[in-house]
Amino acid sequence: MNDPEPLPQPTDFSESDPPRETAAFVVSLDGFDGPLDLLLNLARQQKVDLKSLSILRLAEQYLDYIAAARRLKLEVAADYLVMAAWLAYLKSRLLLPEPAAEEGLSGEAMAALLQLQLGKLETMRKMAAVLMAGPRLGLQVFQRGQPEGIRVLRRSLFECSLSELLSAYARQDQHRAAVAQLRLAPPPVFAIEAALQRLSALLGGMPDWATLEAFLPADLRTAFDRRSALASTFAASLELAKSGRVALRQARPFGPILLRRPELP
Amino acid sequence: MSDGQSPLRVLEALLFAATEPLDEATLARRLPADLDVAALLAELQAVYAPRGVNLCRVAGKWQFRTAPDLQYILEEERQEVRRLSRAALETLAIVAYHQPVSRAEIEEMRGVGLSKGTLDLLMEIGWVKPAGRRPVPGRPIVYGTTDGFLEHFGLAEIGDLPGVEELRAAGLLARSAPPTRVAGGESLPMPTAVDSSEDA
Amino acid sequence: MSDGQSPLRVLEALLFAATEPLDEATLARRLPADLDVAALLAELQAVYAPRGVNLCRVAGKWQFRTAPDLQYILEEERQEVRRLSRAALETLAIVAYHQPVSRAEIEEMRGVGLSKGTLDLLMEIGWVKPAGRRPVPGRPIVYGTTDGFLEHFGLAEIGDLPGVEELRAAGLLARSAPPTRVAGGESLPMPTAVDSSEDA
Repeated sequence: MNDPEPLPQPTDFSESDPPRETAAFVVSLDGFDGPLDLLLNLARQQKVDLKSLSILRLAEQYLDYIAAARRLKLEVAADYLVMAAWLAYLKSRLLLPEPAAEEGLSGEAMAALLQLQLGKLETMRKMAAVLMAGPRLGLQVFQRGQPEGIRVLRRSLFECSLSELLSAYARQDQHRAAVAQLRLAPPPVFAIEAALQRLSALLGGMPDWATLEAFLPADLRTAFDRRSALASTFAASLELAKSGRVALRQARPFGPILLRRPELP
Repeated sequence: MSDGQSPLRVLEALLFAATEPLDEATLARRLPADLDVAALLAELQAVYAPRGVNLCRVAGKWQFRTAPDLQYILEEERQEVRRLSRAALETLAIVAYHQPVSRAEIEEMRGVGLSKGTLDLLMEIGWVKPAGRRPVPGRPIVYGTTDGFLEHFGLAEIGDLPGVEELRAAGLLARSAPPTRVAGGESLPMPTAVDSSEDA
Repeated sequence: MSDGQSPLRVLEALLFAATEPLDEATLARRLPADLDVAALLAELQAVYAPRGVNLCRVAGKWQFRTAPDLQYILEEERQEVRRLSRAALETLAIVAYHQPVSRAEIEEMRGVGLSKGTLDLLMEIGWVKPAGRRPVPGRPIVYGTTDGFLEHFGLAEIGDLPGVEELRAAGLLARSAPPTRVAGGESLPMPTAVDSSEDA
């Protein structure tokens, strides 16, 4: 692949027929990509290598061609006319003896410039053809039709610094402090301690069996308050029974719970 | 295999370039008529058997495939750095400072319910682990930090975490905050609903 | 090649499975650190050289491709390509061989104006890209070829363009001398009008 290949043989790139002999032909500029393209086509008619091309003859051919086109009242684009003027000047420089004290390029140098320009263009045309004819992917060579590809497994890596952790702790700690200050109101339940106190105080004046309900506070507004007071008073009665300060009685399951002062021995 | 157009070379190229598995009839059409395609395929299969790419018969058709033992080569792990949500960060901090700590205690301290994913994520990352049960009614699971946690945060032991007093000195804790103990002391109202925005 | 996880097998599998050419750094990352990937690739290339599938270096990367001499077999795989106009072909060749090259330089070389669509088309195909600006008055954009160009034409690097050394030796790749054309009419006339038939 790295060996320089020999340059390919010149290929005919023109998509339209090149102009035939200068005498009788249909003059058309439609098929040419500009004046250099026309010059290259004319040069090919000399059937010599571009290096041994007669630039003087090429210039004459071009001028004849443009003259023929104008005789036929064909529209000749400005580019072609500019090139014609330049070639007419080149022709005069090539034919007339060079002035002694010369400024700018000599006729020979101008001819060489044109020759190089034509050579470059022709080379690029050859190389385009070589490239397009070479082993191209998807045309002459193929990559794998069903590549499996690489599967990407994404994995999360959590990043967290110590200072972030500490700030988080501080943040929730402050939140907690704020919450603690807001929640100073006592819970709305009837505490067992309160029930114990109330029950102990009332038992003294209860010589006979009385229902548990009778010991509940009078100011219970909601059903929740009532249930809470009932539960706490019941728990308190058990606590007092354990220490022998109250007697409990229930005749049947779910029946009313009765309590009184224990009988003294 | 040395002659330029050997049928094995042709088979190789055809199977390589094909965009789908090829059956023997299709392959035979591209080869000189008198060849035993099945035998050639068996030969090619043998040639590739020890290699990184194998010739496989799938559903009656033929296809090159990466050798099964090299499948791992075709997997690329890509790590994505992610940040913890605020809920996860605070939960982690509470576990670190108050371990062993139960879910209910974390919720109590944060004043908001903990979505299921938060503790799971911290355990999946490997920073938090269950650390037994508390011997109280309900026997709740308590959580603590892992060795991975210590490694990640560059701590020799959990006692190396800056103390509450140091945090306060650093201005991280509000001075007005009363020192609260988790298990005992005054208890805060328990959260009820799980905040759905808490997802880690 | 008989041991299970030989690096050649791994390289083979990676390159077979890849959807695009892989560079040596990517391959090295998947192999044990102490291996000479370049040497292994050369070895693998030699192993595959006589086969129907070859290991090729394209755009500085590596890819398995079918052997060029088997193209006639693979005609059915051929992808339809759009035909490029002569203007587009010449422009592509000029960009490839003379890069970085400005639009004006392309026009000068072809002796005709370039329609807007031509460079756009080459960029759309993915073969040509802008490659900075030339530090001269007007700071014209210059163009060069892409890795996609190298991959499509099977070139390891731009220096592998056919005939590039000979053309350089023949002076056919030298940029024309900076415009001294101010003085007289000696230098070649520059194209002025855009040929409207140029549309690719």
